[in-house]
Amino acid sequence: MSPTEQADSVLSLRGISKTFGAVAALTDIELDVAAGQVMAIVGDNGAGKSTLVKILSGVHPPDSGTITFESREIQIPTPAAAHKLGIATVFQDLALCENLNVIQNLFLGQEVRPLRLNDVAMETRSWELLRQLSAKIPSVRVPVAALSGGQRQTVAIARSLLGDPKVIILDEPTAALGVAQTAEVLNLVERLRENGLGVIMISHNMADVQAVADTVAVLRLGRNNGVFDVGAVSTEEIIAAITGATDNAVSQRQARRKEGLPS
Amino acid sequence: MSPTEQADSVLSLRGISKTFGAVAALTDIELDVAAGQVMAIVGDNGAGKSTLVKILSGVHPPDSGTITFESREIQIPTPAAAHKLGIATVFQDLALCENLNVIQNLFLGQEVRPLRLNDVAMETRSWELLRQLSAKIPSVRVPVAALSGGQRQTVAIARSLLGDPKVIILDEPTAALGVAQTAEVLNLVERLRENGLGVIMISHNMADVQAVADTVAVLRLGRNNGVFDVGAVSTEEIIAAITGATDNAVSQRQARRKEGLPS
Amino acid sequence: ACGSGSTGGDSGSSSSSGGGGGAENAKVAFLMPDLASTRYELADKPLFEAKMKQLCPSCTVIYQNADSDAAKQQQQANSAMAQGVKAIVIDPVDSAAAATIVKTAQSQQIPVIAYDRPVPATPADYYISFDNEKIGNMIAQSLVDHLKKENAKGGILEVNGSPTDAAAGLIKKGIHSAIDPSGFKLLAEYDTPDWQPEKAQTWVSGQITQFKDQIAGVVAANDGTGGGAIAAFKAAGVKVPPVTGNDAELAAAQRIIAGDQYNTISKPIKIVAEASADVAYQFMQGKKPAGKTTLYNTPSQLFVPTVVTKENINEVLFQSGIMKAAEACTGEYAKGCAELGIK
Amino acid sequence: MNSTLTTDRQDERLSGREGLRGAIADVLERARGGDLGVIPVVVGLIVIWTVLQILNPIFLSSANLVNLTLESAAVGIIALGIVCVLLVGQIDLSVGSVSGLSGAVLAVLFVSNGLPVWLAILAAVIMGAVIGWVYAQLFNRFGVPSFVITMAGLLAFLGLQLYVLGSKGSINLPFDSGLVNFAQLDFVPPWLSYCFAVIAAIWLFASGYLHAQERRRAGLSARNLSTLLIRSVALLAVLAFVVYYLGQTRGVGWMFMFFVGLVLIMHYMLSRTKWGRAVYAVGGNVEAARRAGINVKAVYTSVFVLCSTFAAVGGILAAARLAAANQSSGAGDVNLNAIAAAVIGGTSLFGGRGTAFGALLGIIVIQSISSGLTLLNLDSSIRFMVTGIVLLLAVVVDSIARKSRTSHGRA
Amino acid sequence: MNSTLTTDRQDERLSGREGLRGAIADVLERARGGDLGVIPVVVGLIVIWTVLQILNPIFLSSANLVNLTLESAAVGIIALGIVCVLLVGQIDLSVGSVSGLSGAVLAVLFVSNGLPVWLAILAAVIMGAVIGWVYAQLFNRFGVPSFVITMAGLLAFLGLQLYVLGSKGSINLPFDSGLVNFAQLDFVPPWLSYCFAVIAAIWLFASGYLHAQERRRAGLSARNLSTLLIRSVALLAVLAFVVYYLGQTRGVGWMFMFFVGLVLIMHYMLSRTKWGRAVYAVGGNVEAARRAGINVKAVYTSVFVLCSTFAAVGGILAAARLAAANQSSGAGDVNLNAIAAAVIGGTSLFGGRGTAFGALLGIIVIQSISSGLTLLNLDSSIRFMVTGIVLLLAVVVDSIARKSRTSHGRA
Ligand SMILES: Nc1ncnc2c1ncn2[C@@H]1O[C@H](COP(=O)(O)OP(=O)(O)OP(=O)(O)O)[C@@H](O)[C@H]1O
Ligand SMILES: Nc1ncnc2c1ncn2[C@@H]1O[C@H](COP(=O)(O)OP(=O)(O)OP(=O)(O)O)[C@@H](O)[C@H]1O
Ligand SMILES: [Mg+2]
Ligand SMILES: [Mg+2]
Repeated sequence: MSPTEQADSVLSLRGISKTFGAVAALTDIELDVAAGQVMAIVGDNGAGKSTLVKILSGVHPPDSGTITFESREIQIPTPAAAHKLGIATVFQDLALCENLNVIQNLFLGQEVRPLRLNDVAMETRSWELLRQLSAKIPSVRVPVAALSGGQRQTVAIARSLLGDPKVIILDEPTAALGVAQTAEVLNLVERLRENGLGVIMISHNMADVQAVADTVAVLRLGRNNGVFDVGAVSTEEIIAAITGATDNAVSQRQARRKEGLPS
Repeated sequence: MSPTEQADSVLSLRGISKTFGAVAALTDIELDVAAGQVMAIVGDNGAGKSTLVKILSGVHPPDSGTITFESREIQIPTPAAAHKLGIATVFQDLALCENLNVIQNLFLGQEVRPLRLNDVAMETRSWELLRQLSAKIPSVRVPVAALSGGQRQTVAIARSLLGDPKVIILDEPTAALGVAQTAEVLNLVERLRENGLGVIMISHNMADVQAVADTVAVLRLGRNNGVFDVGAVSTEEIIAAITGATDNAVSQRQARRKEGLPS
Repeated sequence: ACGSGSTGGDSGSSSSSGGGGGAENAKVAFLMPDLASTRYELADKPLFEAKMKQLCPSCTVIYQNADSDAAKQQQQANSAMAQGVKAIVIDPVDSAAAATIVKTAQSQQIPVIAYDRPVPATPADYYISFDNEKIGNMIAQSLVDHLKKENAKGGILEVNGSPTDAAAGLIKKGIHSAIDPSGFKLLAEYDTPDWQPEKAQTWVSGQITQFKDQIAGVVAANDGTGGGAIAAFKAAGVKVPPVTGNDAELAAAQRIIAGDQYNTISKPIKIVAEASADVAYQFMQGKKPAGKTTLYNTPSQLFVPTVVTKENINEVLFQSGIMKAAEACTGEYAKGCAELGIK
Repeated sequence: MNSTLTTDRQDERLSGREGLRGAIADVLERARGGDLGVIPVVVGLIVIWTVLQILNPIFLSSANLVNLTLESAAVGIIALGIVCVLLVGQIDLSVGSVSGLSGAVLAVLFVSNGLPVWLAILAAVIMGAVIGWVYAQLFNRFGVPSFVITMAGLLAFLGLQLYVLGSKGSINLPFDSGLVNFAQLDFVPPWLSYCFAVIAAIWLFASGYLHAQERRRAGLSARNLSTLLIRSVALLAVLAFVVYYLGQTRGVGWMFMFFVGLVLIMHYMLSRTKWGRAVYAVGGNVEAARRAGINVKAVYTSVFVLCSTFAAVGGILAAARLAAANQSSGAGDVNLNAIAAAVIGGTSLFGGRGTAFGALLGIIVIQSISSGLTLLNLDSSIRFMVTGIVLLLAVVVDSIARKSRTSHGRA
Repeated sequence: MNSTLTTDRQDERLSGREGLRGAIADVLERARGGDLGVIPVVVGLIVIWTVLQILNPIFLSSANLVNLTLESAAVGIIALGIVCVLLVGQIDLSVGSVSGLSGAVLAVLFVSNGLPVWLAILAAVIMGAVIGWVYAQLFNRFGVPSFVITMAGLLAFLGLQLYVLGSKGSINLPFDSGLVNFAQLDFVPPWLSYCFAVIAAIWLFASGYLHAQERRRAGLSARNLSTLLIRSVALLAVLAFVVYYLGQTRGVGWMFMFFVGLVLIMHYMLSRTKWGRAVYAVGGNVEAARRAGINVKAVYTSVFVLCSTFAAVGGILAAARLAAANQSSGAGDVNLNAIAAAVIGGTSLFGGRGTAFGALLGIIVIQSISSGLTLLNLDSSIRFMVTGIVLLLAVVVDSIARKSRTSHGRA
């Protein structure tokens, strides 16, 4: 259904490691993301997915390893540098300013007319973006602190679409979203791919991963645990790679349900 | 598969309304939760689910309406009052103290030996609880600020199990969890039901809802939009109730995928 | 006092108990109370140091300013004692609280000379001063006399010093002793927090709206607050009545020359500072100098300050060499200087 | 008019209101919800004005209010800088020392060294900016808490002030210099004051009208004509009354106008520029601001520089108003009053919340209390006590008005 | 011993270390990660001690250090209370006034009214507690920012202090009273000091050993014997040296012991009781604490009461040390020094981070600077400047040590 042959990569990582105190969060990570391709990163809780995202978006510096972007080896020392390169990120913790309202958050750092803000243009554009994601936000002039979890996540996603990014990184973008909003985000991911952007999506939802990803990279306890082509792998195999065993809580649960054990 | 006949309810709500400024978040909500029953609450983003949870756990007072708990009409003015009644809650925003470590957060407000804290007992118990949820937390002595999203959620869930609650409210408990952890939480919910607790679970994941819930209450734009018996309703019907239309982004997406349109 | 028997630090202590004769290389502490008045740093300290240098070239003066904090002064005295001083000259922040310092020092056989303000509770070894209460009385009396001479009508405003400053309390008492029997009504009085001129200005501005032209004169407890009072009248666009001051700051002298301020008071700081250096040196040599009088059970020497007005400013401040005409007679003040014959 | 819903009014949970009625309903709704902006401070102000007027009938006299406006300017300008640092969640304890030092530098250069006054002012202001820049470097490089940096500055610049004043101790500024006149005797002529009032009202109306037009064109809800008109007329009435009442005696001082002008500029900067957004964002969540690509260090630098610069300007005006610079300039309660003015004006000590107008209102509260009680001629012990109590009163009133906020879920 | 992994060491991402080697590796690792507790402050302290000793060789003399300990006690105790309010993210600006008032009340009751000294002390302490309680009520009921409440308190209690002292202005406490002796002349006998040192070391070892046993029994990793021994011996060595060195002159003052005792008690309360947990939780995230069922208002009340009570105790000791209560007691820089001591000791102004030991170290830093510069015999202007610079130096050292924290992801 989608192109799985390795296009030349926009972004590739080699030997990335990161330690927090006594915990080795990432060890020797390799990854290649191509333009026009959706790469899903999956892994157990604490596998290091968000840490990887933070390294790519300039939040943390890696302890070692190299990052290549459009065939140049680069450093991403700050989030501003990532923005400049064209890497837009939706963080798992959203990174919104709770005291600012929806419009202010959406356009933060990329306001229209810096010396005399154009509120009307920004509000119009905000509504457009939010409608597109079928957000259910009653008013864009309330502080983000007053929004529900899903509404906030929609705002964070909408924000990443504002610039003109080359790579979009989505860290569990649909975790708090309703069914309709999730469907819209998946549509969006597909549109982004069609427009030739590289997309990295992190998700715990295998159905979503199967639905939009081209390749799946599995992290386990901070290490690479295989890269799979979505067309050629079953959900069970991915889950086995994530948990490190074929006999795991998920398969047990499924088996139990199939056998129809009492509750 | 599970008892769907209406047991006499532990908790019932009548005519609950709540307004935030100009937004009517909840209007005239009715709800009944029985002991030994899992009630799922579903709804679009901003439908008012978390607001309802906050009212039940004493975070916000309702503007109007009555709450009956174990056949007594009650007020829940503060979270402490909810705890005393036996209502334990996992909040969507988790409500953890980032500066405290995992043990301190787990036992917050219910420490062992108040005047000379028993760290050893608390640490042992913490590991037990976390193992049970198959959490992947390297150390329980790090501040929660250093945990990943899923790890935090596991901590919040573990915390709600500590007292001896009669009703457990889980607001999107599996949103950030990995597949294995999600399976464990679903197992947990089933165990809680077996032990005769009333469980309210909020989720956007229809598969999870279908898997563990006995009844499903749908909220839409702050109003009741039907209560269904899980055995007797299809996912499509629930989604239609959530979005307010049978023709929605989800069904369109599904249709498109079935037809195999080019991405 | 038994606990402090072994005090004195490493080297200084052994020689300090010996006492007799040789004051070479000795240290003396000169502890001043605050920065609200410029005189301590600008006059007292250099004059004392100069005299000391002359008497005993190898001696060192340890100068400290307590910035209006009695506890800090105690700390400064303690550290001076830890450094092994042989005499302490102290202008107490709080006359009562300084008793501790005197006690501690005397228990270590270090003589204490009260300077400027007395320590009534525990007699010091010597007291050299002009009398703050007298100062208050003199500036107020001079103003009252002037008003009577001019047949002025109305009342007087009184701007006191800081409510948390003991010296200000003495001055206040002195001012009242002159105003209360004078026949002029005391319209209002104000304790200026921290001696701040801005506060004085604010208060006087308010009184101008309240009493309009009833204000015949203002008694201000020092030159800073006096300057604030004058600025208030100027800012209100009304005529400046006679305003007093105290301390004979350069800025006050200029205002007197320009005719904005009525008087200030010049203390013979040079004489006092040098006298105290003399006395301190005698103590350091192990002698016991005798006082001219006895006050508070302490051998004492008192000096009389001079009220300075336009009439005598030339002779008291300039001809005596306390101030230099070149510093005061700048710009707009040159004309006034010329009129008064200040060169 | 209400039949077709604008883009931002389509959610059915919104209590739909447009037009004048809607505007009033909105205000009431917001009042119930505790989201009142500066209204609670104004209420607090009215309460203490009433109390003080009862205690001493001179308090609200035109002459006294003129004094009040002039006395507010210097510390008010300092408070404006404090608002900026508080907005990013930092603090500056050294504004008092910096203002004192700036006054001293001005006096030494202008009076003792005979430099032209504008050069002396410029030097003092630049010195303020440099101090702020140094703070910012220390803060950005080493991450030292601003509390400690500026406390070190408080001491160091107090020392420098004493050093600069040196043997003179206190320096008079000539009464007939333009600077002193500006701070003491220059008042806006009545006709010009009224002009200002009219211009402000027209400007409020015009900008509101154009904005509403633009919003309507974009399909968004907008204030309707009558609301805009009423707002402008109300502003005109208030300003005209103020001008009239102060004009009973001396009128509106240029120094106060200068302060109000700075408030307006800062208001614009904070609410209508990208920089202002960045300031609020850094104060709300510095990590989020950083991740949004904002140069957080530059924001901190700008804010520290601004604060110290305003402190220097305030110091110059204070010296001009006193017509002297001395050792105690900027000491005492300048710091505390400036910070308190910002806090009373609704600026949060934790960052991210506050307005430039808050500084204006806050300093008026503080100065009203101080001026009102100064007029009462109480013993200082009683005066301190009453000051404390009245201050508390003003803020309790304000807080009660805000209080419902939390119970309505806005912390 | 390392073969079977304990419960808390099973994650394979953990660099597994146990035993003494592990402990050392752990410390190094934490140092690299910037998570050093009070070590940076100690480093800062060593730096400024070295500097001051070079500038004046008397600084580290036994006599001067004895003075230093005694001078630290009063403000140190006040700083201890400040740590508590800062931990919950609030502030108390009135500790200076409250301490001054408490000294005044003590003096009036004890000297002027002839009450027994213990009764006068009790009255002053209770008054402190009541003041804190009133603050807490205002804060809990009306949600007035603590900055403003306590600023009102600062003024009101300064007024009350002046009022209580009345026309006397300054009241001497009799030199031969037990209280004054306690603050000035009572020193712990050398043998008892050494006993205390030994007891402390044994206690550290015993409690550590029992704790380790318990952990091992529960299957958790634990410190091994040699680590525990080394720790205790090191403590013993340090304490014995301190006792020996101070004993060269007067020794360890009872007042300082009292302060250290309070620090230990507060350390226990904050780290080992439910109340302490609640304090940190409220400071970290008050809404989360509330939702966890903690009575947030009670926590605030306890903390404000504690802070004012400590301020009152500090005021009593300050009066005793000065042997007088006067109008300027508690004025000046008591507030700023107490808050700065807490902040320098690592307490965050934003709440949730800080320790009781921080107050001890912080006040020693502050007093060292003040005492060291007092010894230097400088002009006030220079002294202020140098004080500012040295303070900055101490904290920059500390901050550089901490700095890596952020780059390692712990803000
Ligand atoms: N700032 C930090 N300081 C210390 N440790 C951290 C920090 N951030 C992450 N870690 C640790 O690194 C590991 C990986 O965390 P990360 O957030 O990358 O996990 P994740 O794969 O995103 O998990 P999840 O699915 O739960 O979001 C975790 O064990 C976490 O405890
Ligand atoms: N504290 C608040 N202040 C103002 N408005 C609020 C507040 N909390 C919630 N709301 C509003 O109430 C509505 C319902 O929010 P709620 O959090 O209950 O949604 P939800 O059903 O939990 O959504 P989600 O699935 O996204 O979590 C939203 O429109 C939100 O904007
Ligand atoms: Mg993650
Ligand atoms: Mg929700």
